[in-house]
Amino acid sequence: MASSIRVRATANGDTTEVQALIQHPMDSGFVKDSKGELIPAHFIQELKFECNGKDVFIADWGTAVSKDPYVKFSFKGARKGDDLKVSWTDNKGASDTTTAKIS
Amino acid sequence: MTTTTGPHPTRRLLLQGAASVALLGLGNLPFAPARAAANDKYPEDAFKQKNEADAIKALYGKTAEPSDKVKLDAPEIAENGGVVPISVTTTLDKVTSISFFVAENPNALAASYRIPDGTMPSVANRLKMAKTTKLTAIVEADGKLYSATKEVKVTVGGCGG
Amino acid sequence: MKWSFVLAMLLAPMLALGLAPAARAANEADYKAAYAAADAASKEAAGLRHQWTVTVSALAAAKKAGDGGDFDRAVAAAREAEALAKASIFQATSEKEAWKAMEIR
Amino acid sequence: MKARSALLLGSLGAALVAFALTSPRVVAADKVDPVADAKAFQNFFFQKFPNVKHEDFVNGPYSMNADMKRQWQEKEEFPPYEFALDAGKDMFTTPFKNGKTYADCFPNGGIGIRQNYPYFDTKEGKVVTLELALNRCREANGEAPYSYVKDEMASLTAYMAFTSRGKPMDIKIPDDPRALAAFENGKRYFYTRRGQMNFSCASCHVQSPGERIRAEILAPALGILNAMPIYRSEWSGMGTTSRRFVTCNSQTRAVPLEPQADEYRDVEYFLSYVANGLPISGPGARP
Repeated sequence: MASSIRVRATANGDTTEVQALIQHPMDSGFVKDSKGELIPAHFIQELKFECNGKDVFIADWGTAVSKDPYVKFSFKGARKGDDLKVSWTDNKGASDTTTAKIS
Repeated sequence: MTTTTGPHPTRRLLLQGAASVALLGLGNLPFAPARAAANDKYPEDAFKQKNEADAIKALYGKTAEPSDKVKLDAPEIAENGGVVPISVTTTLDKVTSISFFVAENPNALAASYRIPDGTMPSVANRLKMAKTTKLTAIVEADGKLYSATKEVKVTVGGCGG
Repeated sequence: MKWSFVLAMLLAPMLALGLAPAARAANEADYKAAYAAADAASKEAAGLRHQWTVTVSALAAAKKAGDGGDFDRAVAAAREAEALAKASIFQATSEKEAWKAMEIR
Repeated sequence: MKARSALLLGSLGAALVAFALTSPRVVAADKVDPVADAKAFQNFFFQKFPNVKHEDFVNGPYSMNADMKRQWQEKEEFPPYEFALDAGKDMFTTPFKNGKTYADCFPNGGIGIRQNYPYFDTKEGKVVTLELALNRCREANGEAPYSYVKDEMASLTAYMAFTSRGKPMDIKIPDDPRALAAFENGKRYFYTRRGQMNFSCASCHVQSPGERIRAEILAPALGILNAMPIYRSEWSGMGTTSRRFVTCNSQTRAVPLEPQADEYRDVEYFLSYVANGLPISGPGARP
C-alpha cells in the first residue's frame, strides 16, 4: 500500500525546505455522521521528522488539524541526498513511516 | 451575518484575557512549579483544556506578551472552516516552540511544534475553526513567550438547501 | 405614511384571527382527502421534473402526523405540501418561456 | 357582414405585424446557433470582468477575489487532490478481470483527451460525458459501474483531467439536429429557475459571480467545468461534475435528477461548448 505520507524536501544552500501531506481522516470526535452518531476521535497526535540521526521537527497535533494534514518548515544542516525520516502515530496507536531523499 | 465588533472591543478582550491569565498565574505560583520549556512528551493535558488561557498555562506554565516580531499570516475570511491555511514566522532567535490556539474551538490548543536548534522558526499548516474566532500564535524564544493574534471570520458557504 | 402602515400591520393579524371560523378538529377523512390532493400535485410536479425538496418533506410530515393520528397537523402539512407542489408546477410552466429573459445574447 | 369580416382581417393583420416587430429575436431564436451563443457568452464575461485574464476564468472563485486566490495558491503547493490523482493513476493502469484496462476504451489510451468530453454520440443520438464513458467502459469489460458521485469516479476523472491540463476545451457540435437540440436543452436548463429559492444556474453564476454567498465567492459560469473534478473543503473530499450538479440543485431546494440524467448531460455539453478555447485546469481545489 503506498505510504500515507507525501514528502517534498528540497535543499537550496544550507537550508532544506520540507513539505508534507499525510492521508488521514483527522476525526475530531465532535462531528456527527449522517445517522447522527458521533464519529469517534481519530487523529494524528505526533509527527516526527529526523535527519542524520537528529530530530529536526516534531509536531504535537490536537483535534483542530485539518483532514489530510499538511505542514511546511525548513531546517539547516542537511545536504542533497540525505535521508529524511518521517513518522506519525495517532490516538489509536496506528502509525506510518517513510523516508525521503532530500533533492 | 452579524456585524463584527470594532477594534477597541478586541483590545478589551485581550486585556481581560491577559488580566485573567496574570491572576491565574499568580494564583497557582506557590504549588505548581512553572515548567520552563515545553516538555518533550505529547502535552496531553494542554490539549484537553477548553479555553486559551488554561491551555497556554498547561503547555508553557507562563504567560505570553504580544510582540510584533511574531508574524502571523491567516485569511481574513476563511474560505472554509475545515481547511484554514495558517502560517507564522518570527525574527526572534533561540526559538524552541511554536503553538497555535483557536479560541472558539472546543479545545483552544490546535497544534504545537517543537523546534530543535538548527530548525528555522516558522511553520505553515492547515487548521480547523468551528466559527469566527480569535487565532493566537505563540512563540517560545529563549524561555519567554511572545504572541500574535488575528481574527478569522468563519461561516458556512452556499445558499442553504 | 409610516403611521398608517404600522397601524395596518397591527390590525391585519387581529382581524384574521377574529374572522377565522372555529375550525372543528380534523378527522381521518379530512386527512385522507387533503393528503390525496397534495400527493397528486406532488406527482405532477415530479413529472415535470421540477419538484421541490420542501414539498417532499412537507408530504412526509403529513404522512407521519396522519399515521400518528394527529389529523390537525397532518391536514395542515398536507395543505402546505399541496401549495408548495402547485407553486413548483407554476414555476415549471412559467419558466418554459421566462428563461429566455435571462439568456445572454 | 362584409364590413365586419374586413374589420376582422384588418385586426388580424395588425396583430401579426405587431408580433413580428416586438420579438425579432424570438424568430431568430428558433434557429439554434451555438457559435453565436458561445461568442456572446464569452464576451459577456470578458466585458463584465475586463481585468480578469481570459484563461483565469477557469479558476472559478479564485479569479474573482485576491484573498481567496492566496488561500488557493497556498493549498496548490501541496493540493488535497494529490491522493485522488495517485489513486486514479493506479486504477487507470490496473487491468480489469478480463485483462483489459481503461486505456483500451479511449482514444489515445485515455491520455490527454478530457478536453473533448462531453461529445455528441451520433449513433446514440445523445450527449456522452466522460463519467458516462468511464462507466460504460467498465460495464463493457464485465465490471460493476462506479457511483457517479463517489471517490472512485472522481479519482479516474481527476487523472484523465490531469493528463489534459492546459489544453484548450475543444467540444464539437456535429451538424445534426439532435446535437443542436441537446445544446439548446442544456442552455434552457442553465437559465431555468428551479427550487423553492427560485434560482437558475444563471441567477448565481451569470448575475452575481465574484459576490459572496455567505463564506463562498460565486464562480463565473464561463469555464466553470474546466476544473472538474474538484476537491472541495466543504465536502473534505473529491466531487465529480455529477456531484456538483446534484448538490447545487438541493441547495436551491430543488429535488435533484438522477446523476447523468439527460438534462445534466446536456447542460454539461452547453457549459463545456461555450468554454471552448479556455484551458483545462482539472483536478481543481475549491472551498
